Amino acid sequence: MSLEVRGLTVAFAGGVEAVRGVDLTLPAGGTLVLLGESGSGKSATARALVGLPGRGERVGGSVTLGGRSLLGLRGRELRALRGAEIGLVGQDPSGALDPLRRVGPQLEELLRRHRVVGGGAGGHDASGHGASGHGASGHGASHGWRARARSRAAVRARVVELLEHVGLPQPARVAGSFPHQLSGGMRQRVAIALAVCCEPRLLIADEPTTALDARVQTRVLELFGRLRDELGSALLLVTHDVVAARAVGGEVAVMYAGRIVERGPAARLLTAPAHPYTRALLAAQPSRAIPRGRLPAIPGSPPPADRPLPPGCPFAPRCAAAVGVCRVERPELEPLDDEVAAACLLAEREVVAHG
Amino acid sequence: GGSDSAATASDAGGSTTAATAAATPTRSSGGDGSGGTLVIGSTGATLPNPDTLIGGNGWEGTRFVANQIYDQLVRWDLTDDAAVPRIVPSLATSWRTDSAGTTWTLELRRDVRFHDGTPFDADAVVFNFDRYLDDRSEFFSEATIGDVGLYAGLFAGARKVGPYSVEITTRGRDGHFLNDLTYIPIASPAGVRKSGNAGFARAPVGSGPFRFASQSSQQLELVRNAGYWAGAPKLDKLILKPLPDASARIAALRSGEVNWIEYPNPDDVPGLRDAGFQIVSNNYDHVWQITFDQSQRPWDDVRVRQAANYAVDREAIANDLLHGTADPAEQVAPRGTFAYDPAGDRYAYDPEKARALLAEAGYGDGVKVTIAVPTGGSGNLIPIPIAEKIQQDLRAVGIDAELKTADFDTLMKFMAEGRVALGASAQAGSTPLFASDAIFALSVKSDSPWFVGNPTGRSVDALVDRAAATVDDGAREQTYAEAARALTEEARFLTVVNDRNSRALAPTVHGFVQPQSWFLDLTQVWVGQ
Amino acid sequence: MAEALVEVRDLVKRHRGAARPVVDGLSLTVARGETVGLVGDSGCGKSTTAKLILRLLERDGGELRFDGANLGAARGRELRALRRRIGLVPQHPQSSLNPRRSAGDAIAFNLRAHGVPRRELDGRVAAALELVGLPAAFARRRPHELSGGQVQRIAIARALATAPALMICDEPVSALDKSVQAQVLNLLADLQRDSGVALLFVSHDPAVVEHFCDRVLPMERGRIVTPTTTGATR
Amino acid sequence: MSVRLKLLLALTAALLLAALLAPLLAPHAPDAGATAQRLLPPGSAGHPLGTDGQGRDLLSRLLWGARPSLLAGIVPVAAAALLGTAIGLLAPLSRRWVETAALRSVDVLYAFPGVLLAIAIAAALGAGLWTTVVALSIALTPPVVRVVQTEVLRFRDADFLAVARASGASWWAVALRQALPLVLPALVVYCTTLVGIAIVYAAGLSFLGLGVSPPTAEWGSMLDELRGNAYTDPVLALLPATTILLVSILFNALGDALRDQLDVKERSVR
Amino acid sequence: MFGRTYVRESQTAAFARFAAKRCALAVPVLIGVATVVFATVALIPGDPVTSMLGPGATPEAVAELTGRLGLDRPLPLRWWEWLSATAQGDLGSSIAQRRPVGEIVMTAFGNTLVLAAAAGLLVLAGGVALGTLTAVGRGRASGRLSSALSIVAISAPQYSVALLLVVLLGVQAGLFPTGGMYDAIGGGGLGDRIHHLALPALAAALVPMGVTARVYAAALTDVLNADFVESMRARGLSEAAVIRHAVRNALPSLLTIGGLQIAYLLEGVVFVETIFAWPGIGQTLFQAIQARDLPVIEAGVLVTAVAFVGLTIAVDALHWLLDPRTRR
Ligand SMILES: Nc1ncnc2c1ncn2[C@@H]1O[C@H](COP(=O)(O)OP(=O)(O)OP(=O)(O)O)[C@@H](O)[C@H]1O
Ligand SMILES: Nc1ncnc2c1ncn2[C@@H]1O[C@H](COP(=O)(O)OP(=O)(O)OP(=O)(O)O)[C@@H](O)[C@H]1O
Ligand SMILES: [Mg+2]
Ligand SMILES: [Mg+2]
Repeated sequence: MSLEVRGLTVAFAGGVEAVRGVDLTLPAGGTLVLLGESGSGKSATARALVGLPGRGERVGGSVTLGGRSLLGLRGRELRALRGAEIGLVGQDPSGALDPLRRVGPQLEELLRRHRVVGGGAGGHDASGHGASGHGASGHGASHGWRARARSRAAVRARVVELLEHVGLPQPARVAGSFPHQLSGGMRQRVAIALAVCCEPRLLIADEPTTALDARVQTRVLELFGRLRDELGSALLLVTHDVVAARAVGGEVAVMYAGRIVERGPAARLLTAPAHPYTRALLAAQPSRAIPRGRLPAIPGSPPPADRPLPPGCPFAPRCAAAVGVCRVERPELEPLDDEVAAACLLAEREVVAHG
Repeated sequence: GGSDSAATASDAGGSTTAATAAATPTRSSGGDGSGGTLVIGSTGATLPNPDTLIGGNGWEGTRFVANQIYDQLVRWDLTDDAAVPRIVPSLATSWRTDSAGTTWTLELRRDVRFHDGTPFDADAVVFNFDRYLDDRSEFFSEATIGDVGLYAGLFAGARKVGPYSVEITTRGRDGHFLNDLTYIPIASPAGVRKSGNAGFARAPVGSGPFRFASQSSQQLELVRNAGYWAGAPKLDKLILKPLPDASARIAALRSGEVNWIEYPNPDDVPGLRDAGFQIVSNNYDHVWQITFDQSQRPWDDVRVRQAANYAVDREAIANDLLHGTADPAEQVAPRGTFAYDPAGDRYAYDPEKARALLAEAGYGDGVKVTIAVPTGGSGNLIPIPIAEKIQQDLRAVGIDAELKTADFDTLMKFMAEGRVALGASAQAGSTPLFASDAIFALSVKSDSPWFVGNPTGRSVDALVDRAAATVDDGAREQTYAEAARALTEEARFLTVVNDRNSRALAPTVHGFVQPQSWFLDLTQVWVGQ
Repeated sequence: MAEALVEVRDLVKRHRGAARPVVDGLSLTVARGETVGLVGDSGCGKSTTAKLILRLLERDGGELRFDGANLGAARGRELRALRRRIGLVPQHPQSSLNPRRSAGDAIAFNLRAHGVPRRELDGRVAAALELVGLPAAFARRRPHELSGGQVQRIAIARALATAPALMICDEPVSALDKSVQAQVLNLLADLQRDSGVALLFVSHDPAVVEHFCDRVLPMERGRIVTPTTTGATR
Repeated sequence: MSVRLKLLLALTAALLLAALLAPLLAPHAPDAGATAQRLLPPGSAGHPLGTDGQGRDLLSRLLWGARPSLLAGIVPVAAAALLGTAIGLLAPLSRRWVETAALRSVDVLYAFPGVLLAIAIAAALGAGLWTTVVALSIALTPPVVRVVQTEVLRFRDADFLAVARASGASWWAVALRQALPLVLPALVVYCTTLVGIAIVYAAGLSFLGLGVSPPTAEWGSMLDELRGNAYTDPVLALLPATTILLVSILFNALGDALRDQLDVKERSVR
Repeated sequence: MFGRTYVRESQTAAFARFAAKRCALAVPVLIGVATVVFATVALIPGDPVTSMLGPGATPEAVAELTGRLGLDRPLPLRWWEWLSATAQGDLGSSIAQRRPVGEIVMTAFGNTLVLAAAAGLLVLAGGVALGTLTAVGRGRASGRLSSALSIVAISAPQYSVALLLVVLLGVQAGLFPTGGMYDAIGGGGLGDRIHHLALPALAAALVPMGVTARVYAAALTDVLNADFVESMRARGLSEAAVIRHAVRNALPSLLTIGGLQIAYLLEGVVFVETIFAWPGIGQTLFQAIQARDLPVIEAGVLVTAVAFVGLTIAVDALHWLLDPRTRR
């Protein structure tokens, strides 16, 4: 299902403007990686898309999913959409779990709620190896305790399987554990399982792999890939990890100070970025080659979110390449060619120059 | 207020039976009717103990339970509301004493059977006296040292001199032997043997007008003793419910859950009367008073004590606070006792005189005192409002009284130790004075172990001793009256009011005569429609 | 190798009801001024080890020494004094901040534990925030008013503010974008150069570990397996 | 601060002020009256709220009565809140044996009937307002302990407490500056409910002769004095009850407002 | 395939250990209570002898009765004898009422139990309903209304409420009996008893119900603000399910406050018992204290203490089961 975001703004009490007009397009089956400075509004964007503004948060603009406007939705409609059509992996995995319930039942409930298994109309099952059998057991007349017991067992089996898919060793043990008995990485994977269990058509994952080692991370990204390939789900991935961004491919959007400053295909953008901010971001990647203490960080700090942006390019004060006009004129996100767009006055010139 | 007419103030709902018809203890069959269940809301917080050994709930327990289940050898005549009750035969039909006044021979009634069918005879009397007095007897119980012990204090023992004749000896010359006997219930020996001391309270057996039926945590039930020797009572059943809270009693009466309540809140009396309930009351031996500690200033000065007596507006208390359920008490002897002297009212309200006396005593500029007041307790009426009113009156003449309150039992403890409570200089509370000679002595004699005000004069002691040793009723009573007059004159107490023992009865309750006593006769009462 | 600052020997921890110990005979040392990386699969016991070293969990066996003192046996005042010399950046920065207290309070709390006088607090808090690239105004924000990376930086600032001898960092830069991450790593490196702080560094990012650690201790099922030295530029 | 909180604080201040200024505000002396003037209905000349069973002006008595009543309502609750919070925080955050010892000792106190306690204290101190205050303080402490302890258990293992402990801060700093703020909302709500209840309890003790002695005006004992007039003068009888009701509502509402003030997540809404 | 379920660590053994330890600790607590009662009773003025003998006891009589009751022996000795007798189930005999203490106290406690059970049901049902409405309806009319209701329930002095119920519903409307546990005449049937239970249960329940509602609402509001609740909403769980889980998380607080309120009811609400002439443990103990009826005081306190401690253990055990994080 395709996602269209136009002029999204998110503001908090106290005049904090976290998102300042963001446009995004994400076709069904597409992938969009959101990169960006810490505090630039990525999580706020992600939450707004699920229609989950925090308290005191005001959201503006328009969001449509498969042609349906999301921001106006209320109550039942919105709830039917969440979880089943849109999955969210939040940035803080501990906040995703009910502390008093074991992991298994939390997943079970969601599966039943959205009737993926164990209830009436089963959904597709594309994520698993050999998963095809389970959906069937939930179908049909599940009358009597025997049928219920069977469906219950099926749900549980599905839960264990899901946990296995997100790379948890001993999934049955994890399912039987309370959240506080899990390590950080385990919790994060459970949160991922919760988001993908209903095979959403749009998966929004906010830094889902920060606590995972490379092997597991790969596995999770593969899982996302399967969702996309087999169900045509769209994926919006927020990450700082350039390696991961490259791995998932698709489009990349770079956010700075509540705005998208560059957008383009991952392959191009992550190798030859047009915006100085993107460039600086990529350069800051640590490696053995750089002496300790010499990582090229971007000097200065982003403009404060609780004050209106000063005139000019928000990145200009920190930009090595900035020229006079950068401090006066605010660049809009302009296509540089048919793939890449950037919000940089210099980038345009450069392209023009190159072109 | 203050009428000395002894008429029962039963004037509600057109029921006029109270004073007249019931005076004769004959059982009428049709005419005024019979039967019904009387449900009494009593003031005690717990149910009285039906064992003879401990009255339980003081005289309320004696009144409604002990006196109904048990007979005594002699009893008060409670059928006349116009006179101070006299002692009349009961289980004993006649008695005589030797010249020393220490050996009493009593002839016993022959046709009496206990509720369990066993006959009453001299053995039964001896059994009971042994149970109370002889600590070698099988059924002796330490509890006799309590209530019964007080009245049987002078008794040495009982001896059978014939199947229906017993001889009771006393330790000294006992002028008030018969008075004491009215407090000694006679239980069925077979009943005691059957249930044992410990179990007897749960299966008490006597020979009285009502027999024990059952007791639960909520109520105690007695049923008619059809074979009562003095004629079966009219009621089918008598139920006693403890309702210590005044408003709970009124509610129960108004909603018909009980048809008799003890001591209605005085403010409610007019309303109850308007609603058709009978309010009955009469004089009886009761005085609400303050005992001065004469070992302390300023009470050591008789003028100050008298000043206090003059300072209090008793009419206001009796009429405004108590709505006529009590009469002003201007002398020590209460109305409803032989000692009351209609001409002896000494301390009419006179604040001027009070101020003058105070000034004379050197307290013209005022003086500070403290009074210990109970927060409640049997017979204490509405102690705090009364005390507050007294406090105001005393302050008006220059006596600044601080009230110190405590629950009744705490005060009793102090009193029993011979001390005034809570370090106060005076002690409020109510007392019966003449219903029991034993109590009278303890309440006034200067060598009493009780707190009686640390009196300085001993003249009263001699009078009391002399009275106690006088067997002749007339002479004894005169001596007591003399003692009372002396007490009034000395102003040992600030006497405030004589309660009238008011109770409220549903219109359906008939045949009750309110005697001038703490006790009553329920045999003629019946409950109709 | 320089003299050991932390010495952990045969550490064992078994959670109640658990089948096998999560930390199972783990030994490690961190020398003064050294940076030791602790890497391993998720759930192998890294965070537990960190908590055990700080005595936030009671161990079931093993010895702990810190700077010559018997950390494992310390109690009360002594334990507090030792803890004050260790800074902790916990794995979940969001839950490591009291939801009802501001970011500034969190930092000030640690400072006060170190006896910093009240009047200096504001300045020191602002300075600590500055170090991690946050404006001083953030001191007033509550945890839920901050982005993930900002919270993580608060946690780092809190540990740094008291200039500890050892910092135990559990995934300290996982939520930071590369630029801020670089800023923080540079800062840690500078500190280490200037003050000789030792670091026990838990991370999943091979690039970060390789760039930053003198030594890497691979951990598996609650114990260290074949320690290796990285070829970090040194 | 919300408007509601300001308003409630103002009302509370006004109440306290009224109690403080009772001598100036009361039209009559609280203990002056004549039985001829007793039980006048509200609206009588010179007695806007009527008179009690002794003919004393009820308005004046309510004003004067505010002093001991508020004292008996607020001081014990405050004392119990302090003591109860101290124990309720200390126990679960301490070593296991300390926790056990503290909580089980509180159980002993908890299982002990308050009346008996009050009588014992009165035996030691003599009757009076302070007996009431001490007895209520002790009686209210165990419940506060349990409420606080339950709240603490919810986050005892939370990371932020671990980190706070790891900072080497003293126990009390952790308890006071980390745990207390989390306990505070529930505590405030619970304790403010206790104020009205404590005023009524105090009346019970006065009735036993353990509290203020007559003729001192105190709402609880006024309630008690006039309860006998429920059938004859229901309006008068309900006056002290209504006063207690209103004051208790005020404190409860204040508790709600304070709770909301403390709730940082919600506050950003306003 | 169906056999594949979760692996959970068994709690049974751990729970058994916890429960055993907790019950074992009840013994010192009860002994502690007994000791404190003994000490207290020794401290307060007044003794059973004076209360028993009433007006007119001579010093000899007092001395003799004191001796016979064994009250002149040293306190520790009496304490020990009482303790060992109690341990053997012998509570002695009431000094004032001459009946076995066990009977008096157990009957009274039984009566209180009936009242407390009825009131307790009201407290929990009303408290949970009002509390949930308050928390869930925050900022809406329903929330404000239920909050106001619980505040009024707390604030109305119990005594006046009881009296008002009696006057209005009992005396004037005649809908309910005004007191007692059953009709004095011919009462005692189940319907009759429930009829008698209604008003006292309501009067006893109001304050504790309000307290429960408020404290529970505060806890639930806290939980509803937690991140995981937001996450549950993000996953599209129905509002009912979200509230169910939030309620589940607020349950420990409800348990604590509910337990406190039920304990309060078990102590016997003296006001209510007095107004409604309900012969419960509160009144009994109160009377015993007034009469200094030592055996009844001690046994009465002990029985309520056992109930309190039992309740506390039950609440703690439920906490243990409900919230794995509190286990230690
Ligand atoms: N309270 C507990 N009860 C039982 N098991 C627990 C408890 N806490 C942690 N564990 C288990 O201990 C193991 C180690 O956890 P720890 O948090 O130390 O892992 P970690 O190495 O930090 O992993 P990650 O990289 O995912 O953060 C995990 O398997 C976890 O399930
Ligand atoms: N409740 C709130 N009140 C005020 N400001 C807020 C609130 N929540 C977030 N902010 C601010 O909004 C901005 C965007 O936050 P957001 O969480 O979207 O950042 P982010 O891009 O996800 O950053 P990170 O990579 O660090 O997670 C931040 O500056 C943050 O401080
Ligand atoms: Mg974020
Ligand atoms: Mg970890």
